[in-house]
Amino acid sequence: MAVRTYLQAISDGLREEMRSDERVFVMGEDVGAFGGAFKVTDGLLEEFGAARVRDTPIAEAGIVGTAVGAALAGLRPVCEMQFGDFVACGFDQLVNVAGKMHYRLGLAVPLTVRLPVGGGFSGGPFHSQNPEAWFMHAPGLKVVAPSTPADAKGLLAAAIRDPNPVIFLEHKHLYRRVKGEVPEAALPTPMTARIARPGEDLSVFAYGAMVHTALEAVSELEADVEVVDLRSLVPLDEEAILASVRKTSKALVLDEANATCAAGAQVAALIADRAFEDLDGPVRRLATPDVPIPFSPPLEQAVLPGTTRVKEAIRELLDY
Amino acid sequence: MAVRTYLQAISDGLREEMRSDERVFVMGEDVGAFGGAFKVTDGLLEEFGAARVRDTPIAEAGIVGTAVGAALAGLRPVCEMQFGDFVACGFDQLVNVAGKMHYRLGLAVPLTVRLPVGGGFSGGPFHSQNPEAWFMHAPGLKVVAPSTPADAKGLLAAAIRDPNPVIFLEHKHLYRRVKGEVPEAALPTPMTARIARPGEDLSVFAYGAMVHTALEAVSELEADVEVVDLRSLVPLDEEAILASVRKTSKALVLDEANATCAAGAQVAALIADRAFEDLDGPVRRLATPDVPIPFSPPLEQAVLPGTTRVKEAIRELLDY
Amino acid sequence: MESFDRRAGELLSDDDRVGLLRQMLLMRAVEERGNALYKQGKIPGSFYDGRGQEAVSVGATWALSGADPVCSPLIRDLGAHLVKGTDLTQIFQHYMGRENALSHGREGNVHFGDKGVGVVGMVSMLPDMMVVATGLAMAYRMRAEQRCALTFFGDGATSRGDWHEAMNWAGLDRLPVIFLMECNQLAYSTPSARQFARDPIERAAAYGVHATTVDGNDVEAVFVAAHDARERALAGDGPTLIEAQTFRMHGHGAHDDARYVDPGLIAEWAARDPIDRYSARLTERGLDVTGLAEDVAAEVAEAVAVALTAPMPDPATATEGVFCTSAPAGEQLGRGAERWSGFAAMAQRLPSAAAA
Amino acid sequence: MESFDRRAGELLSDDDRVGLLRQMLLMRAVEERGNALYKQGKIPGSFYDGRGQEAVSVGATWALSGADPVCSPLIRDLGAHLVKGTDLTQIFQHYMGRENALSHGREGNVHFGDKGVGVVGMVSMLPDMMVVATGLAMAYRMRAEQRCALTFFGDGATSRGDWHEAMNWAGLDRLPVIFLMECNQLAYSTPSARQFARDPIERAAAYGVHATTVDGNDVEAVFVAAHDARERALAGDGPTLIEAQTFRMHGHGAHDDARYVDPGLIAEWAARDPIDRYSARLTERGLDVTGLAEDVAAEVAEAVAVALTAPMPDPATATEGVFCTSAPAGEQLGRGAERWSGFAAMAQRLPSAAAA
Ligand SMILES: Cc1ncc(C[n+]2csc(CCOP(=O)(O)OP(=O)(O)O)c2C)c(N)n1
Ligand SMILES: Cc1ncc(C[n+]2csc(CCOP(=O)(O)OP(=O)(O)O)c2C)c(N)n1
Ligand SMILES: [Mg+2]
Ligand SMILES: [Mg+2]
Repeated sequence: MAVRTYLQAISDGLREEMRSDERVFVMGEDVGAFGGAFKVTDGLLEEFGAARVRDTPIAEAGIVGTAVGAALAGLRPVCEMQFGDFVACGFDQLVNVAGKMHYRLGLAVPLTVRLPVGGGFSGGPFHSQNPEAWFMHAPGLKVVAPSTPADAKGLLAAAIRDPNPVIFLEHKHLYRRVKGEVPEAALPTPMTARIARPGEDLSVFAYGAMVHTALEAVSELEADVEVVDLRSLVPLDEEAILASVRKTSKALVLDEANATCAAGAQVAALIADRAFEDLDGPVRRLATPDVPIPFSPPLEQAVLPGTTRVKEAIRELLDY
Repeated sequence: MAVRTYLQAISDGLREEMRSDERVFVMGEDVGAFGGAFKVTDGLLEEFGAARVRDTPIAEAGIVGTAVGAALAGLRPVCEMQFGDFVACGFDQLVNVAGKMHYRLGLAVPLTVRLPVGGGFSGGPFHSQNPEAWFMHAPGLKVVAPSTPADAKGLLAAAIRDPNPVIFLEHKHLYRRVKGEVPEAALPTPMTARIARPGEDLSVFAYGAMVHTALEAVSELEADVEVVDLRSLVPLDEEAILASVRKTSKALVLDEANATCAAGAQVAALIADRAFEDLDGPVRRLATPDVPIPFSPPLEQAVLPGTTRVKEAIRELLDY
Repeated sequence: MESFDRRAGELLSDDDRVGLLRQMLLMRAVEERGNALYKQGKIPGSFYDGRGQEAVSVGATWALSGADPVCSPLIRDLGAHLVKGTDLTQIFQHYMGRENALSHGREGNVHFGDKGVGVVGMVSMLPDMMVVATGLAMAYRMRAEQRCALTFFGDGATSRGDWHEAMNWAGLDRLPVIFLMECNQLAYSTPSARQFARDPIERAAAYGVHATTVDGNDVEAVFVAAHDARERALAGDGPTLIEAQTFRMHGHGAHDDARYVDPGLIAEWAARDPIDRYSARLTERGLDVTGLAEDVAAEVAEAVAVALTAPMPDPATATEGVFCTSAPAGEQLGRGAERWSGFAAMAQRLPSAAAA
Repeated sequence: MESFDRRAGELLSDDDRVGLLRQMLLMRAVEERGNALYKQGKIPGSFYDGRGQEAVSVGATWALSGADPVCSPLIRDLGAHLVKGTDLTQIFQHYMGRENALSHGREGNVHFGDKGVGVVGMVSMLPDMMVVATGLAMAYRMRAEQRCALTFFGDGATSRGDWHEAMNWAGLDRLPVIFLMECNQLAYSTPSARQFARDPIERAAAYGVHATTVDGNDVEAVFVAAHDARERALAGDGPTLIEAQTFRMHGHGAHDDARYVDPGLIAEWAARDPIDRYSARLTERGLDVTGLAEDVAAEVAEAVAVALTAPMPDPATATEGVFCTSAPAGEQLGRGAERWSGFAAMAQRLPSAAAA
């Protein structure tokens, strides 16, 4: 096992899938010689050539839509949005074309869309968004959100090999900040939740960057808190969520996305419906309020959930 | 008070706003001489002329984006999407341009987008969707969903007079099916919830067509069930929701939209967080499962929540 | 307009001609029956047809090889499905929302596809499928396959951004795709004059897209234009935009009486009916086409009779198939019927290829 | 390219000329200081500049009346903000994420607007604001106001669907809008040749949009093109697409060393620097422009000094203002500075209008 950053792990995963399956190719703005805005595709052009590492025009509907066509023709496109925010420009092709194709017509659309998402570095309202809930609310799309290098690589392999359109959320703030052991072999990670830290007294549910926020918060507390890394949002590992709540009887659901109708709302609603009898307290949520992500550091810090607020919420709920 | 259909009430509301405020104009595909796909704008061209009743090209981004420009210039555009489903093609302009303008730059965008939504008449996967949750998860957009003719007219007036972009959901299945008394005067309806039927033993939360499904179900039961018509999804009348649960201690949340991350998930999560102590049972949800809306009647009926399933859910929860 | 007559003479056999007429008759017969079934309440939702535009989808699809997909026929383009060889009975079952192999009741109207014959069903959002067709062409180019994709769209659909993204993308990469613009002068109630200031065909060259305008009510002209576009695509010379000038003879859908259309215009175009014109031409040419309409009627009647016995889908299946659960083995789009006699002639010259 | 020199001679006074140079110098000085502040860690996030492209935004905006909005300047178009009259200190406070009147810390980079002077801030999604500018023009047409809107976008942005929807819409309704395409030959790392097969300017006429190409490093040429486009717009003759040929002299942003750009190309374009060229031209013309750079430097230094004393925004305000809580009274976009001497001359001829 080698120690890799989150970003390197995504790069590795992409390279290995391209090596082992010649149907796999990448496309996006500046992904070729430039290696992508975040350098995830750096070096791929040299190894695989311009036919499989395709610079595209600035056309997000074009990127998603042509990828659907290529997928129907038997290829396995991996699209990069330069920032996850721009997926709004390819939204219709994703939700109406890619997502409904199999249900309507029995045609599989094996397609991966990589979305660099998330805030925390003064990206402002158009370079910090977490759009996953839109796609969770669009039938036919899978949505995964790794938090560790190993899962980033493994879930990317799983996404690329999946016969369905998969939205792959990669959190920009983890790219170079998070390092970890990553298996050399290209093992796909199952689209299930993972216990990031076991505990008995309270469960924190999170995904992506918020897993680290949760772990950091818990590490600063004297309490036996479980942290569940959801990893996959569609499919959502409902059994793992319910099992954790059954054990701890208390749930805090974390989200970096805007609060209303977020992934966390779905998780909380699930718990309230199906684990009600196991609950010893309210299902607490912590998320970014419903505001565009502001640019200025003190404002951004004020809206994104941070360890201080997570600790407070955990303490309050433990005392409940 | 005159008795009007839901559709007539929307027409009336539009006409009255256009009469009383010359800044108000409508735009959309076939809204002029043809009067709109559902005839909501019928007769407006004759009364107000082609400058204020504008047929547009088939260009949803164009419709939303030019409306934003017109709003900035001091007008009050009311856009019609021919079917709510096509709003996906104007999604980016709504969430990134219209929704964030005031927070970022202090510019108001008084803009109404009318979305004929909902299923129940074999419209199939592209003419039956309920997209409200996408917009609830996009800060800066208001979202309203009337269920009665009076509220359809009143909320349309409220939407048009609001200085913000408002998504106005009009349920196609209510257009001609629902009739009711509508005040002559153009009184805006507040963006708050309404008790559609008071009760003591259980609260059903619904909006749009599901309010009628809920009322019908309740009328067939011997039970004292409260039906809360949310009417506005953004802002969401949290106090009214919590007050109802405090009274009844049991909550069923209904949604015609796909279940995951739906409006109902948000309502359920709210209750689980803030009314936990008042609950005497799980927060139950009933929604369309995460599938595109199928065309064939037995399939469509199998996925849309109907009175039978609502009754079952109520009974189960009452017996809990 | 270019002269297509001479080229048609070179390319089409008499069998082709009878075949073209037959498919147009079939399209009309299916849609007439469809309208009747709709009015009888046997088709739920709504019903859309392409009356008067039969030459467009039939003529263009006739030029495709078995491996060239249509992605996608739109609501006026039933002929593309028929030429490719989709089963009539299944089509009627699909229309009526009964259990069927094309959509299993999940879709209605002309929103079906038949992957077995290489037809991808449309989505309603216009013209999204142009972009998908461009992606198919991109894949063929990447794999150096001698195939091209055909996509249809209306004059109205040209106003949307996806039209532009597809045109630009295909022109940039010189992709083997045929863009067939069906200029029926209306988009629902909106005349083309309220859709664009200048005919989109004028923009084609400035996208690097070859362009040609044809009489869309002349099935041979449409065939020739599509044939030549396909040749160009396979030769690596990039995409073609074909503008087929035609007219929508019915309302937008069965619910629409189209009273907004000038009756004079309808009469004018009725005189140019593609089926009447072509029947007369073939008769003049000495071909006996008298029995065709009856044949076709019988075929339709039989298909409907069987379809009417098909059950409705099982409600228990309503939530199945949102996701694909097993990876498709190889390419999902099969080979459709190969109608043009030129393919058979080529195959005879190349016996080994024919065997493959 | 058309001959702009003669027209510039007719239209521009010497005051205009000095003003144009001054604004270009100002843009460069602000951006140089911005890059330095970024490297010092005083500007969070990233920083983008328009070095070498100053003539485009300065020249075009100079042609606008006070009531003509810019919607929107993009990341290379700081000059539009400066010409319209946005306060320098506020700009630096905005860049540094301090409390400021333009965005209150909610935005960064060139993503600011100043409604008081009629500038709508950009959104990142390219080229969304073209559509919004088209909507402004639609409103002016509806109210029969003598105003037009100016919008900027890059060569890369022309590939997106919204470009098309705006072009088509404006052409169809002959709207008073100026589309300024800033052809700096790159989109991030992607050269124009990978963006389109043919220059988008070639499509303009087929949208019903007048088109013209100018030397984007010649501020007078850009001014004349914008001036004429505005006249055309106000006369009811519809939109104009102006293509300004220029070159991006820095990386895409401060983080980008642009090593993918051929150094020969950079040297070639450096020799055509719009500021150096124009300084030389004005000196040749006998105008004394020696003190301008110093003036501008002092202005910038002072603005920065003040900005550095501004507080960061109060975190408690972070969630305020998502919604507007009171209806705006009348039009929100105010009047910007009116720079072109022609407006003053007209006002003198029409004293009553000037008083209004
Ligand atoms: C993006 C989008 N917006 C609106 C519609 C609704 N709609 C369905 S068909 C139609 C008219 C299409 O006109 P055209 O493209 O000319 O095709 P035609 O019906 O004339 O064949 C419209 C507006 C749609 N299908 N897609
Ligand atoms: C819709 C969209 N996709 C991607 C991006 C990311 N992006 C920012 S600037 C840029 C290049 C823009 O090139 P061009 O339009 O030529 O403008 P220039 O930077 O050269 O001035 C890209 C791809 C974006 N802003 N918007
Ligand atoms: Mg048409
Ligand atoms: Mg550029």
